[in-house]
Amino acid sequence: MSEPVIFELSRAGRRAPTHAVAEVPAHTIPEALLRDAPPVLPEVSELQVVRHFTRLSQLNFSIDTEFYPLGSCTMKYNPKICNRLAMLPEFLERHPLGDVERGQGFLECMFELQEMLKAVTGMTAISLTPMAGAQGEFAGVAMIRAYHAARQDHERCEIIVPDAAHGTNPATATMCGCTAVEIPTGPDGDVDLDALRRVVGPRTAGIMLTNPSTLGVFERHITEVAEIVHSAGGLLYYDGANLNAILGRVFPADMGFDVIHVNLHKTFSTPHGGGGPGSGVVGVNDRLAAFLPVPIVGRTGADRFVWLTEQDLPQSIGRLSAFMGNAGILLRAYIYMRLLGGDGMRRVSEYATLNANYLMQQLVKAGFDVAFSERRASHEFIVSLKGIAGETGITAMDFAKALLDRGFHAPTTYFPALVAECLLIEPTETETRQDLDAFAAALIDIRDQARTDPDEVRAAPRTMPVRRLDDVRAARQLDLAWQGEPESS
Amino acid sequence: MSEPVIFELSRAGRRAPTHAVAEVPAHTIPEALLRDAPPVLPEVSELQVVRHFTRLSQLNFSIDTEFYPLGSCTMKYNPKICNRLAMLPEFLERHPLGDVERGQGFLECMFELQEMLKAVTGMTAISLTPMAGAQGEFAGVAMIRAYHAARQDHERCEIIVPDAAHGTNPATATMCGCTAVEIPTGPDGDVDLDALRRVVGPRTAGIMLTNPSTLGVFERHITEVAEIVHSAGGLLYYDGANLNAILGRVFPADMGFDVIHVNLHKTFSTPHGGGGPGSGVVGVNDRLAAFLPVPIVGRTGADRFVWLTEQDLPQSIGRLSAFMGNAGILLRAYIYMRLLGGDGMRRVSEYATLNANYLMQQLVKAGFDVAFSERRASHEFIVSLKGIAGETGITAMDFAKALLDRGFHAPTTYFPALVAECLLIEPTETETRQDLDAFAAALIDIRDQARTDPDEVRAAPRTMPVRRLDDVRAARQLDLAWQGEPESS
Amino acid sequence: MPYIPHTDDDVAAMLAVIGVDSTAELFDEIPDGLLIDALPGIPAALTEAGITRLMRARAGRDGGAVSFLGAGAYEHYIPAAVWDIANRGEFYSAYTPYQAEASQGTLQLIYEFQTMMTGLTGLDVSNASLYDGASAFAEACLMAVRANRKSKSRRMLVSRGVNPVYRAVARAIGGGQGIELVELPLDPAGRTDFDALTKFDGEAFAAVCLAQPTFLGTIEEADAITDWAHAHDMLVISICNPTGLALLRPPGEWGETGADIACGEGQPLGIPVSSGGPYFGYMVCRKPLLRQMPGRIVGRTVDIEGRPGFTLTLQAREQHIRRSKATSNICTNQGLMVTAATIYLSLLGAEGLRRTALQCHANTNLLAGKLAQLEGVSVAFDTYFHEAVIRFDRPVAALVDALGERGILAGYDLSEHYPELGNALLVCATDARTHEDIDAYVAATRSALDRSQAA
Amino acid sequence: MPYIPHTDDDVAAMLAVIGVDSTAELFDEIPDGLLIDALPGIPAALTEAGITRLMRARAGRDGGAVSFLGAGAYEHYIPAAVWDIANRGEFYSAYTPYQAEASQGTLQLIYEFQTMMTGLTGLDVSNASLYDGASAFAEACLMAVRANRKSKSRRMLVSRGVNPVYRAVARAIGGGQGIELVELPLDPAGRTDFDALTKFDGEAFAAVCLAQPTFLGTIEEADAITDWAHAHDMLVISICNPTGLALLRPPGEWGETGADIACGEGQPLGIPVSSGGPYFGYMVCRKPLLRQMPGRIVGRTVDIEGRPGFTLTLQAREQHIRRSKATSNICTNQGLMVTAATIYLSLLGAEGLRRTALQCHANTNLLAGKLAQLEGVSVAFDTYFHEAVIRFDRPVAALVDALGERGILAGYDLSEHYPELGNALLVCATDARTHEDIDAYVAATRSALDRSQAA
Ligand SMILES: Cc1ncc(COP(=O)(O)O)c(C=O)c1O
Ligand SMILES: Cc1ncc(COP(=O)(O)O)c(C=O)c1O
Repeated sequence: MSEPVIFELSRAGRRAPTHAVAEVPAHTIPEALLRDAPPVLPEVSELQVVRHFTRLSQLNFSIDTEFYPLGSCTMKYNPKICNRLAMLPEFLERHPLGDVERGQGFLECMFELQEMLKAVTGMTAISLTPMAGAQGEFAGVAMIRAYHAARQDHERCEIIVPDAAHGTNPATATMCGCTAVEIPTGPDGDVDLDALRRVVGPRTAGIMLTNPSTLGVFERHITEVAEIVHSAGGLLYYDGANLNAILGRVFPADMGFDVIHVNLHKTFSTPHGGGGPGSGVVGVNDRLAAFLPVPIVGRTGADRFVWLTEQDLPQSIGRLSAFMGNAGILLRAYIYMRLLGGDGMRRVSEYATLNANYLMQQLVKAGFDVAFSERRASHEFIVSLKGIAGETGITAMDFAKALLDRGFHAPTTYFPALVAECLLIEPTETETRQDLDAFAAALIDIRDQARTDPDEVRAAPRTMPVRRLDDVRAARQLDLAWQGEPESS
Repeated sequence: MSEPVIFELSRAGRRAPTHAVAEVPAHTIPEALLRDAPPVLPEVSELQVVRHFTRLSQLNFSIDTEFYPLGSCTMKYNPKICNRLAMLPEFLERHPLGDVERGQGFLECMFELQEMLKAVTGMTAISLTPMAGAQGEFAGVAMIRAYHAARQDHERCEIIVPDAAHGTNPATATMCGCTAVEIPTGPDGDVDLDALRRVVGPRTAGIMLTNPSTLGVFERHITEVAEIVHSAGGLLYYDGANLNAILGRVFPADMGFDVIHVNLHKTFSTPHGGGGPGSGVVGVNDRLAAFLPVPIVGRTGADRFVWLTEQDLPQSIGRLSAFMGNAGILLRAYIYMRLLGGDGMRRVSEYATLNANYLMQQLVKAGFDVAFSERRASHEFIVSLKGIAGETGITAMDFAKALLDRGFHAPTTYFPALVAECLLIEPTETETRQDLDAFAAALIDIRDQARTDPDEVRAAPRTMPVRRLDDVRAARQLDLAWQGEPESS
Repeated sequence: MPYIPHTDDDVAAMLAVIGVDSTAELFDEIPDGLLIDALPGIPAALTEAGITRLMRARAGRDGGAVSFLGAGAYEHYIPAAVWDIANRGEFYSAYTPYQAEASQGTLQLIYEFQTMMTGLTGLDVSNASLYDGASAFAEACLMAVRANRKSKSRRMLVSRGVNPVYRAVARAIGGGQGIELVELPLDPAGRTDFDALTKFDGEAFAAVCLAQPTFLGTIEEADAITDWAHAHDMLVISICNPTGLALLRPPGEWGETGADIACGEGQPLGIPVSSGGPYFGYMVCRKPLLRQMPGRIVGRTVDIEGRPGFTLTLQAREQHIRRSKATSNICTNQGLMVTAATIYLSLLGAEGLRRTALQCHANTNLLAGKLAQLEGVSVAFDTYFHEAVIRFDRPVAALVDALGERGILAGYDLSEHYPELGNALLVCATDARTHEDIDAYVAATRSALDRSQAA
Repeated sequence: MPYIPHTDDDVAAMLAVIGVDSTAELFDEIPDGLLIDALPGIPAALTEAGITRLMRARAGRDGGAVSFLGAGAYEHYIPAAVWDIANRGEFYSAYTPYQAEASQGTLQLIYEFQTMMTGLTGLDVSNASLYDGASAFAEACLMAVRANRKSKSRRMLVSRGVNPVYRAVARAIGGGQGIELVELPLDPAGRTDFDALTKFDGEAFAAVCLAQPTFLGTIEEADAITDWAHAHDMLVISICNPTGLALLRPPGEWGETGADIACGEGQPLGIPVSSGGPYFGYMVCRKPLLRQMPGRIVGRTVDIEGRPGFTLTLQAREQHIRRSKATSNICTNQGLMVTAATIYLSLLGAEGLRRTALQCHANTNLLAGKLAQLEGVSVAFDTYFHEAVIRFDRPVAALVDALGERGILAGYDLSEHYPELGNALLVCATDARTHEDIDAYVAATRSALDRSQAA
């Protein structure tokens, strides 16, 4: 099941592909500017390439092959049609600087996407350019800063984040030159309002919240939170990573948020691609509209679509990418949204929530320790394995690896950090009840094994291409590029 | 690694796909003509379908994942670009009965394909319509019969085939209403000329030959063979399954053949698709041109391409398919041929032959019993494991299964039948020397294991999704369609 | 060197192992006079970029028509997942699953396909495909002769409702073995004429062959014919459009005991019309006929550990085992197309296929109804599935041309094969056609008729 | 229900397990006033067939231009195998490889990618991608500030040869952290002016930033600048076109010790221009700077049985571990694009990439040469890689429009960002352009110039 590094398949002088370029053209570049030796790249045949990467692909888990209940990541089915249509040759071959006359088809899609994103968030203006959630966060916080700056309110450089927040939230605060101020979560999973009241003040730029939070519960006091922050002069940032849970149920705008990013690669099912690309489009209310990053797509009278740029939005925080963000990903989200329609979107949150609550109850019934089990799960929920770990020594990580052997991708582990030995489980709406039952059975099976044969659980995974990897060695004896045979340990 | 039958994933009432048709339209068909109950088809979601068939695909060996030295099948790399371009939407959407004005692009390709096939076979006319080698054989023998019939030579209904012939050859003779007459192979792998002389006569319709034969050697007396058959009044049929071995080296027409089929899915690298589709285009010399199956593509003066039909070829043996054979496969072959050019085609036979002779010598040196090892291998050769089987009890089939565990598809086993315990090995030109060496090492390793631990060899395969299957049970307790859980044995 | 991985060092080392000086020597058993040293008739190699430009230009000349052609090939919407999966290298580049343990993916898929085909047809056992619908019909005729132990006849009673090309192919393929086709006429409703059938009472035939729907789109009332055939020791071969089977009574339920063999074109199940191929022929039969069936068959069995697994079975019917006594010479079949069809059927399910069938029916109905409102235009038969015969008051060739110029493929001109229908055009509006397409057709027809002269 | 597999029975059984009567109840923690009951702003659902028709119509409005635009996005021929494999579900639908054992495919691929990028740039360590070239440059600036222990400055000396949009993005992203860009002018040959550089002697900067080639296509002579920067305690950031790296001296070999960070746009390596994204940013650096690098990094290690395997490493730089102290907030990157690029580089190899580079160079050379023969047209700089600045005797906007009407994207009008160049157009003829394309361009230009007035 293992596959050599492609450089090991290479042989000097092999040149089997049907190069795009058959002849070696002459050139007029001074020798001094040229490289002495060719770069080290593999010399392999097309068949070797196809075989190598096809085999590599088979070493992966993926949505297309396994259930992937990765909390906070919304690993749902990515419809094939979205990829197919986004890859129509006319779209692929359109140069980003090509004239808008020959881009009306693309631009119309982008304009309508903006409109649909307004319709699902309640916001009044959208910019599609951020290339992932984190860049959306950046745009959002940068807009908040720009807003305060425009009001000559220069002291506001603190961004409040709950302790359950995703790492990108505090990291974004830093990227924007702000300071992250952490507030605790109350015992019922909601933000500790008193703690919040204590930290807000004249230095408060804003607060970043995910709602429902990554604890899998809906922040019930969201209106109070908004009230507290707004009256302190701060703005509210909505981290839209969990929008899948409330799609068509509640508008982030109505909750009091001033700015939101939406991870199209979560809620709107664009692929995760082994790590990306995603898209972190941002929406704002009127307060922040002037500061949106450019470009934005505008419509002129006669259904003609144009780019709005720095000229149109002189207060814009500027550009975050060379052109228009992850355009092809935006197309995929557009297609997906048109396939769902409004009713389909409401079904997304309905069934994502149903699946999560069902699985949560099954696990509660099976005696698992579920965080906030007295509350409704949103589209995800947390199992704490602290008790089992204490009893058997088997950790959340051991469970994760043992799940792999049973054909399931592991849930998110050890996040959010405030629940010990946690698994954050998000089944999504595209999985069947039968698969949820099988997953619950697998967890029960592992727990049984933890009690009867813990070493066997610790020995997992056994059916993967490799067994547990030595992460410490990876970080100590850095081997980040192929130079020859690895030393055996 | 096993996957349920898709009906096991089905749940009554599940309807998750985005049907092409959203509404249920009314109809005017009398109830009496309608079916009472819907057919039993799976009710599964799109994600279930994608996951199920993606997983199933991973249970296969294929060229894209493994070396596949399957003798007589020419399992070489199928370039991705051929598939890509043959699947351009305009080609896919062209109705076969669409007017020729809107099919000039396709027809021009077909016309040029005919011309190129003439240029590689030396024949003077081509019909592209046969849908596989066996149908090409049918067309060829039917033309031979039509030829004799047109000459009022009605007694000729015997088709001579060497004992090494592929099963389709005698089966084709029967399909055409002829009798297959088998002749033996001489000890050096060539046809026994005396035996041939004995069987030819006034009943001889023709002979079917593969050259190089499926014994992996070139029939050196081919001119004598042609002379003997022709003077007896018979015609020569060339089974082009092994054309890869002599592409651009010798013209079948020059050897004396009157008719040839070419398996485009072998020599011209169209995919095997898990069993098909292929294409068995036929070429003939002037003697048989009038009898070719229709349609054929013709060119009129001003570079306009048209269909030639029964009207144009009144003596045609007729039609073998509803439209134009496996059109999309023909496109793939056309693309492949244009990618290779004449020099590239000659390289095909050069390196296919080099690989076969190299691997043969490596195995000879390793002490394997290679049939006709004193001769040049063509693009394939035969290893006989009779000695090892006698010594250890390990058969060719055991070797085949043990190879699977070592990551190689098995060669063709037990064909041709005249070499006992044989493996027919065809590496093709697209494999590297390194892979040939690894394959030889695997055979040596299995032989070693046969001597030291034969039970372990018999236990192979161990790493496949299933271990050895009970073929006898399959044929006795027929289970050819899913009806519920299989009984356990 | 495109697709050839050998380095100069490799070649030198390999020649040394073989003990020759050059690759040319490897061909030294080919008689001197026969060797050639070039292929001058082949154009120079193109790069991938070059062939891409060429093929896109060629394709560009062919695209853009809106087709109302059926006549044996049907454009349906094909969900994107079908070919995304069927094109996976593990399906696309695999061989026939002779090594069962290394081919469980393809084998299980075929088993599932066989199950689906039995479900659609109501018959017992399916094979793994034949080349196409026409050749499948030819094989069915040959099979009927082998299978019909009671009649020794090689004659077939074939309805005029069977695709004329299928009949021609059956003659071309069956002719060598003496297969003869005797035609059954159609009644005024466009169905096989039962009365004409009864005139053959007393004559020996191997089988009666019916198409459902007929080539003219009409729907056979097959019960009486089936029972008559069985009463007269003939088998019944049904040639069914598989989309229609989602809706229409399946051959397994025709008459008292059902038809014996169902065969036909699998293309409507997820295969693009693509200039006529590759498609696939399907064949399903009653269990007692199984051993006369041509083509591969997959069975479920168990491995040595008792786990279920799949393998080719009953190979003793096939050419590679039985050689000249095989049930057919078929070897390579249309596996990849079956892969696509199995995925297609899984995605649609019974309900999806039924809706598709109904949509085709409704679209053709709509088109026929609108055309019938034009002067001099009428619909020939009342009851049809998804193709309708439209009669005009003048020859249709000119109309076909006129619509062709507007990018509309108007349909199939029946005058060659069905002159008795007069000026008749076979039209088909599948689910791939929209109401706007249909309106455009009607408008184009109206203006073409306005401009031309009635005959 | 599209994409939702629940049957009515499932829902009933699940609600019973949860102990609620309806799915609506599951939302009962959302304050009443906030709940909505419809999304009226969203158009009704389309079927797959419907969206296919819509998107094909939209795409049809966009196609058909022949592009001579570069300016940061380059149309190269992409071998078919690249996206055939990158689109495989196991790559396309996988998540970030946090569970290493279940993600060896993606992890090994990234490790191979990292190796290739070190080979191309001549630097030591690569990350697994950033968003795009522009944001990678912004991250490189922030990284340089963190990494430059000797200078405490947040100022960058940035050549005017760096893409103006990249400079804008670096300001937008780095601005919050006080990053300031100071511009280095170009000399008459279109390269960074070394004399101007020396005027900054004594001032503190974190880094000097050069593009290779420059935005104007010219090729920097980077040795002296690199050595000067290092002598003045500044790092060197190089923004290199990766195709160019097959040909041009890599940043790892600039000056005595090489540049410190290379970053840029990965799009030319197998990614279609596709309206501007998704592309990917690459970043490679010298080993001592490694811990300041943003983004994911894959390392090779061994499993408990000693077999080699791959895993994400050095995660303590990243936001999910280090939160507000991370080297960047990046999380989701551009993995799938890296997959394509790795396959692309494997298929081409060093020689294939070199030929592609040379072909682009030769095509642009040819185009520039032919244009220079027209009256009033000249080539601004002698030495360039695959883009050339063409000077006209009149404003270029009208020319761009005229060619646009003929379906030719004439190039990038430099008047906004480089007014000092006069009427200047940046043209690029990659390997995707044929000689016929180039001739058509020249002919169209000639006739457009003939028809218009010199300024
Ligand atoms: C809650 C939350 N916020 C932010 C992010 C960051 O989004 P991205 O990965 O698209 O940058 C994620 C993604 O994992 C997330 O789950
Ligand atoms: C020698 C030989 N002849 C004929 C055939 C039959 O060709 P096909 O499978 O295309 O019908 C084959 C294919 O396996 C073969 O190897």
